[in-house]
Amino acid sequence: MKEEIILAGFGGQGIMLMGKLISYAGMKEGKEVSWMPSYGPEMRGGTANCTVIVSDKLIPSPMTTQPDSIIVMNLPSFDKFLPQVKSGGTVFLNSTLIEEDVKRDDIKVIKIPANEIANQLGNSKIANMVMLGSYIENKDVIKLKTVKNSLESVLSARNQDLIDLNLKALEKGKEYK
Amino acid sequence: MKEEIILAGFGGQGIMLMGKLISYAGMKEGKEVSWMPSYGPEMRGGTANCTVIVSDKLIPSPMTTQPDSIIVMNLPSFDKFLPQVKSGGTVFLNSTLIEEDVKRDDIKVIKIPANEIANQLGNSKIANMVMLGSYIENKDVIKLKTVKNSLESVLSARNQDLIDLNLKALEKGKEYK
Amino acid sequence: MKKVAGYPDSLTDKQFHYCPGCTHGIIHRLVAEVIDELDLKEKTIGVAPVGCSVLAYEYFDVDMHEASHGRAPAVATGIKRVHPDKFVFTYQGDGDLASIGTAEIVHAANRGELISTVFVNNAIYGMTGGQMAPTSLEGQRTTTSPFGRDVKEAGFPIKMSEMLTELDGSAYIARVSVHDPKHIRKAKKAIKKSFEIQLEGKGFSLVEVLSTCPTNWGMKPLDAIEWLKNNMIKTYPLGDLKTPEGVE
Amino acid sequence: MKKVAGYPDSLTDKQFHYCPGCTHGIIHRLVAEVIDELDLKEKTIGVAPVGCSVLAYEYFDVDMHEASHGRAPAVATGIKRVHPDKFVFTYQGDGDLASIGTAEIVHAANRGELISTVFVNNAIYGMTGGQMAPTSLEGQRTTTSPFGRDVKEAGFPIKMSEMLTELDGSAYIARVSVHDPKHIRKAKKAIKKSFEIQLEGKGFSLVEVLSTCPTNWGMKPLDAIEWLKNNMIKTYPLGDLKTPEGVE
Amino acid sequence: MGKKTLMKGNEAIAEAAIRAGCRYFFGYPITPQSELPAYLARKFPEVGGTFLQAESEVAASNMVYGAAGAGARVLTSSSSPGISLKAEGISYIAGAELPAVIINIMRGGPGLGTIQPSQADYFQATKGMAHGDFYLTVLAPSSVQEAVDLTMDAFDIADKYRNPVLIVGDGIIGQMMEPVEFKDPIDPDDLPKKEWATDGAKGRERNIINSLALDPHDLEDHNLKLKAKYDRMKEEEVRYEELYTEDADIIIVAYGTTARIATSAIEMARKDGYKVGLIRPITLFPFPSDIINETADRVENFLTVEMSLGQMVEDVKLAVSGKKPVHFYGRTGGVVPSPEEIVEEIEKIGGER
Amino acid sequence: MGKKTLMKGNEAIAEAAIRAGCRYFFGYPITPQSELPAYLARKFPEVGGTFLQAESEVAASNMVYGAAGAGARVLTSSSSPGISLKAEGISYIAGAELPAVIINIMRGGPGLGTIQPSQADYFQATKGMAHGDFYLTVLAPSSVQEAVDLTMDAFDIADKYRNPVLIVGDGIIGQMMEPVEFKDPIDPDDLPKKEWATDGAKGRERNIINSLALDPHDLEDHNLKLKAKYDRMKEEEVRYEELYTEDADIIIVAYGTTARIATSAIEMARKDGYKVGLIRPITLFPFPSDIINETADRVENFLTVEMSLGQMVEDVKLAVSGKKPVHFYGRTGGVVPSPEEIVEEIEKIGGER
Amino acid sequence: MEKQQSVVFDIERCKGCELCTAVCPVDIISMSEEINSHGYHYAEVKEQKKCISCGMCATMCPDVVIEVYKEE
Amino acid sequence: MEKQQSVVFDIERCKGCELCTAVCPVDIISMSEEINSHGYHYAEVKEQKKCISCGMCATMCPDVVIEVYKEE
Ligand SMILES: Cc1ncc(C[n+]2csc(CCOP(=O)(O)OP(=O)(O)O)c2C)c(N)n1
Ligand SMILES: Cc1ncc(C[n+]2csc(CCOP(=O)(O)OP(=O)(O)O)c2C)c(N)n1
Ligand code: SF4
Ligand code: SF4
Ligand code: SF4
Ligand code: SF4
Ligand code: SF4
Ligand code: SF4
Ligand SMILES: [Mg+2]
Ligand SMILES: [Mg+2]
Repeated sequence: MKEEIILAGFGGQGIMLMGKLISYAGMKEGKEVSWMPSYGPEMRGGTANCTVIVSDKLIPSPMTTQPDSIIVMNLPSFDKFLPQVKSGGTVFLNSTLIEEDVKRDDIKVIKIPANEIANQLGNSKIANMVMLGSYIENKDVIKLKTVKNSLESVLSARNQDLIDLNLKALEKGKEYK
Repeated sequence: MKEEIILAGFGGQGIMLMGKLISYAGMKEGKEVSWMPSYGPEMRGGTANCTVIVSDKLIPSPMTTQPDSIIVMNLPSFDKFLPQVKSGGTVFLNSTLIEEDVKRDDIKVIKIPANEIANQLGNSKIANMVMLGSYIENKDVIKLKTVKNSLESVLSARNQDLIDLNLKALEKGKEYK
Repeated sequence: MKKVAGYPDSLTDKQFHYCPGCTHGIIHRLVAEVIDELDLKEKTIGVAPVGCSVLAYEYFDVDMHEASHGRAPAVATGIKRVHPDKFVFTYQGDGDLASIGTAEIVHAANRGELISTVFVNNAIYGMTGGQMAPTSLEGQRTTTSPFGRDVKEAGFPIKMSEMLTELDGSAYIARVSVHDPKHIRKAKKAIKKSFEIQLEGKGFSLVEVLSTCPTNWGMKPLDAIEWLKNNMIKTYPLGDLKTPEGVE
Repeated sequence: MKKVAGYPDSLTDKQFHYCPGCTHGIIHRLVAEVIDELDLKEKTIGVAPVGCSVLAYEYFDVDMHEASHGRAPAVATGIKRVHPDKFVFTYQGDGDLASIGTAEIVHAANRGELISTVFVNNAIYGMTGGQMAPTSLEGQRTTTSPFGRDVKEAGFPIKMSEMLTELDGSAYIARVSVHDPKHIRKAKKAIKKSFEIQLEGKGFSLVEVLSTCPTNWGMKPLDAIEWLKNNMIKTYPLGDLKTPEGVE
Repeated sequence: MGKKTLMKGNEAIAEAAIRAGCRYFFGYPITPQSELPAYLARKFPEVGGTFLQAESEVAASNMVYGAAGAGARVLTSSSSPGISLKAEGISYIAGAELPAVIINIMRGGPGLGTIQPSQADYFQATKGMAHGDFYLTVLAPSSVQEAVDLTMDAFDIADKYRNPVLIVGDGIIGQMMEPVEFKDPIDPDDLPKKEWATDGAKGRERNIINSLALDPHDLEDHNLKLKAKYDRMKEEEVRYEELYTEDADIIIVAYGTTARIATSAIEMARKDGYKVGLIRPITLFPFPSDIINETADRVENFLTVEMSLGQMVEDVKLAVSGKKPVHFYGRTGGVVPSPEEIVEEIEKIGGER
Repeated sequence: MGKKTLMKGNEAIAEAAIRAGCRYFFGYPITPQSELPAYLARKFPEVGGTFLQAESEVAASNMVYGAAGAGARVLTSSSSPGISLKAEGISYIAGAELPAVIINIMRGGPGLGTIQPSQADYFQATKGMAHGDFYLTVLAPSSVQEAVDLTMDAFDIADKYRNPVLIVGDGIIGQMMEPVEFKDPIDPDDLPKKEWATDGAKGRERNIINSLALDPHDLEDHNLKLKAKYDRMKEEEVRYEELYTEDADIIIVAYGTTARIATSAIEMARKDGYKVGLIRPITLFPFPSDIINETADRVENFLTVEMSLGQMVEDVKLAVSGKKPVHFYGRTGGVVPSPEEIVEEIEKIGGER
Repeated sequence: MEKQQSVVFDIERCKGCELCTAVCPVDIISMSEEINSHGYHYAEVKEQKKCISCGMCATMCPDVVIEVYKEE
Repeated sequence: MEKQQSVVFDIERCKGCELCTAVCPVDIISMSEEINSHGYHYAEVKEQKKCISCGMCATMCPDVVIEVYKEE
């Protein structure tokens, strides 16, 4: 098993955290993992992305040019990474901010109105968890349980009260397949 | 023709100037010349020396480990350079400050009481010119005439009145063979 | 309708890359307005620093030279000596000017180098993600002073401008702020004066501008403005510190 | 017979390499005497500069570290942080401290680094053969200001000590001279005070000592003493410039 | 060995330094190594360490010089332009024979360049860092775990040889998170006392830390002593990893992140039937020349892959010494090669299959 | 050509710079190059030149960066430790593609070292000067006359490629007096205008001097453009001298002063029947690899002689590429080899005669 | 650009920092519900006629978003 | 070392700079005709009994040549 994921969106959408959660859970489940952020001189407040790899074997390159999945939360990220997705791969897209249609038929597309749901849940910041919920549900890479446990390790202590909300968001995301 | 000379003494004895005069005259007479000072971290007020080479042909190394002649004006220089003199070479020594005997019989030794003579001429600073006078007379490397002409080019303008004195010193030096 | 405020001529139309509410942008506009007003656009050579304003060369619509970190005054010296009849300014952050570039600014000032420096003091290293600057305030939390700046270990908020007044070559040194329109207008006046000092050949001039870094201070832009007003000015009092007439 | 003047314990018996009449030697002796008097010999780490006093490590009979040019305050900072209970001093020339090492001395002072600096200002680069120093006087002829220092081009004689008083971390800054026995005694007092300031943990301390360079000034030693007295002191007034009690 | 934690390379290196008994850090901020000093600034107080942000890289380098001379295990870290500024001081540290550990998380150059991954400081690291005859021991980890292990070793190597050790990585090594395990921490008080250090000459002869020699013959003797150390390093410290080399007829030589990418490429190419192997230098100085030279007797081609215009390739050529062709593929300015590109190069060399 | 004058190398270089139309000097004092700035300080006023003693080498380097960007022919000079401090700035100058001339009168290192002659900055000069992928054109004169000629050429080469040119000598070249002739001086006003320079954007698009690229692909493109320049230099600028090579079976490779000493040694050895020749690289970058490689086909041995622990010898080995043995003889720390020592090495290689 | 308006926002340049809102003496600047292409809620003035063309907002704006016009 | 003398010169260390001569209040220091091994005319006091052991000379001497003793 080897899964290469690119996660991307606006700065502030919690992209990096989402990636870390996958990596952390992968590690907990005994897999090899790597998490590689883009740290480029992107315009401040611009886009952010990271690459996560989860594998049974040692991970050679921590970068990928042909991800198995992409999780994209804004339009520029969608435009940039869609063409890279491996044939047979999956696109998780935040349909609240990405209205475009996917013009490839060799990949699976899962549309999640993540911001909408997050707002319904009362906090636009947890759109990333909605996306993550759907990812976990659709790909057999990491288990929801591990992620739930991981949340506590990854979120800093003072955000502990946010955890409940996050769990809700994860559950909501599961509904999108 | 190739003549390699090391000139050495205390700082302040005019060693460098003496060397420059030989080089300058050599150049004027159409020879290849090089003048190389020691610029080591000798103790200030310590010793100073330079190497002069005058040759008919291009000069490969501007340094020498087997000089044809040495002109030494104090004891430390005498001790240091005497062993280096080429067999058949010549030592010009300032006998006012070097009372030692030369314990080599494969070289020619010319003793010049340079400081004594300089003091007699009224200026201890021109001991170097006395040494130079003797050198010119004894070695067929450069001509006294050229050196006299050169003096004007090498001594800075405000020392012009010293020139006469220098010429006298050169003449005096000629007497030591 | 008459335009009473708008886009200065000496700015390119490239959008600033600065974070929302970062007052680098205000300072850029002021510099450009002064260049316009003094009609210097075709005789200016600007020197950009390394810092958040590294891209200043993309914004000022004049000849620009991007210096190495801290050395803008040396680069400007090289330029000014070649073109003594041109107007040369440096734009520098506090890490650039007050830390790595200390020697260069001190000696440019001491030489009375005919350059003008806009010194943007935001009490932090913006570009590299919020490390302590020599100008960071006592107790200020940054990534390299996570428990607050301890002046016993890390030194005191450095008063570069005051220090530079001690040098005979500095002609004009002022400290201004951009936390409200009134102070912004004052800041512009100071910048203008400093540019004129150069044009008049009176010596080195520098305007320190207190500025915000909402991102690395971890504040909303409006809170950052308040923090500047309430905290920075106490440590760094505003005003003309040295004019050709004398030291304040 | 009681010895009233003699060879200090904290000097090795190695003969100084300084030129005849160079007052570096006097200053060395004073430092050694103060180390003796404060009983610091076994807890001192000295930092030698690059300059004529580069060989200071051969003379002071204490642990010594030979720094790179201008960086003695940084080297001393490294040492002091490792051994906060030891006494650390730097000995630096004017090229070393006031030119290439400007940033290091400014920031050591600003940090209130607990080190003591002996700053030997002889208004010239001695070791390299007589180039202009930032402290060279107006009109002074040197190999790199052969027509006399032109302050318009080459800058003004820099007042490092005055500048350093502006920094909150400096506790004691004084300027002294060694042109006659009376001033030599005063110089020693200042050096002693500066060392005590460190021992008391009060902050950074520096004593600027006006010194001669007969060789590169092109003067006989006695004339050099006169020149120091008559010219240097005018530009560099003597006295305590800053004490823990306040700025002069 | 503790349990696995997920950590950024920069932070993991910092933690490893603490565990190696390092208690002094002097540095100046620069991307992409910022998390390293930030981590130490947070953690040092717990272990009584001293974190000092210097006024510049030049000052940092000389603070390290002072602290190393004073006997401490000391660390500094920076990225390319900052290392250039530290060069003079590093020359002094090496000249004075002091142990210290220096990190260079390389970025694209020359000049201000980019902050993206690069390996274009190879020459600087292994040969021309600064004036004079000296070398640093240069270590090049290719994973966060290896960065941790090499950091701990670096302090030992530095002490063993009284020579600065340089660890080179790039933004990928520095920014990437991977699971790591740490060795048990060393108590700095348990380290052997450095008898040569300046700590106040109490009850012993005074110590002098110095790189000056008035007499060139003394300096020559000193330099020959340094050379003897370097020769000993060549004997004792060479490290490399071989992968798929047994049956290979093409050998890729690559280090650091590039080696990992090359590994991906090799796995892809092997599927297409190319017998490709990897020699990954872990020490860039001393360079694993012998193994490369020996391997040259049984393979057909070498391909050096670097994030540079071609630097390590010279050491590979020196090692191969004309026995077999040495090809080069490089990306530069912060561009990271993809496995696919490397496969293409393999195809060019190995012929279409 | 004028008449012959007897001049110190340092002063002759300064005079040559003036004649090349250079009117700007920024530098910081250091032995053994001091006569160079002193000469300019004396002479520049006559020609309207600007001599500025910078506060440090770092500042000097950046003043050169500014002045070069402003379109001037500009010079700086230093010696080994000073060059290390200039390195970061030089990387910027190269990165921003600016012409400038830099002199390094090398001394013994590492650290403070000695002020005696040395060639131990070869690696620094030709490879690892600073971070990033860039090269300087490096010229190595072996006489005062050649120092003069190469200095004048250096400014032209710098302008031609918009790349800094480094001239390396040592205390012998700098301190020695030899007769020199000068070419006629160039009036700086007659030089072609540099359209890219910053001089106030009057009646034209504004100019930007810069070494930053946000996008690594842009930087890679830029670096490839730089590489194209270096490749062109390799085509057009390689210079070397051959001496007694026709019948030689041992070739000494040496540059600068060492080459002159080697020449003395060769003349001595030939008297004893050793067929020894000399290849003297005049450009150290681009290195005269081709001639060495070709020569390797007909000679038996190479002997590289340097005042270092062995630096250029790597380029010689790269050029020879295993065809023939490459021996090395070096003195270091400021010690100058004697012809006799070199003869001994020749005897070792050539066998007793 | 609507020359009739007193105050004109180049909304694509606006980064939603709100600095302008705090300085308007007549308090007419508010942040839009909409975002621009960079994702920012931009500033806007709905009641242009209340604007006194004092220029405060433009003086304060770090992104040179605002032009202010005055009746002549 | 002659402990009877008030002022003792370590003549091999003396560099003949004459600084001591200028500060002696009783003007008894002069430069010798002889040179030491470094070639310097060294300082000497011929009339030791005139010495008032004030220490001025030692204070001024840059080369730590002079020791001064005082009757107890
Ligand atoms: C030699 C060197 N050292 C460090 C850096 C990294 N660096 C880039 S900007 C910067 C400081 C920025 O702070 P400041 O000057 O205050 O500007 P601001 O971003 O706050 O406006 C640093 C340390 C660099 N580019 N070059
Ligand atoms: C990096 C570097 N730059 C320059 C030098 C050359 N250098 C040696 S000492 C010195 C200055 C000496 O002047 P100062 O500090 O005033 O000391 P002084 O000799 O006058 O006592 C210089 C420039 C050096 N050794 N290293
Ligand atoms: S990081 Fe700070 S200084 Fe830099 S642009 Fe953002 S707010 Fe401004
Ligand atoms: S050169 Fe000057 S400072 Fe140096 S030892 Fe001689 S007199 Fe003293
Ligand atoms: S110009 Fe004045 S009144 Fe009009 S919107 Fe701006 S701040 Fe308000
Ligand atoms: S100040 Fe400018 S950028 Fe900020 S909200 Fe107002 S218009 Fe937008
Ligand atoms: S001790 Fe006083 S009186 Fe005696 S010699 Fe010295 S200066 Fe003169
Ligand atoms: S002061 Fe000292 S060195 Fe100078 S002459 Fe007197 S005794 Fe000799
Ligand atoms: Mg800042
Ligand atoms: Mg000095």
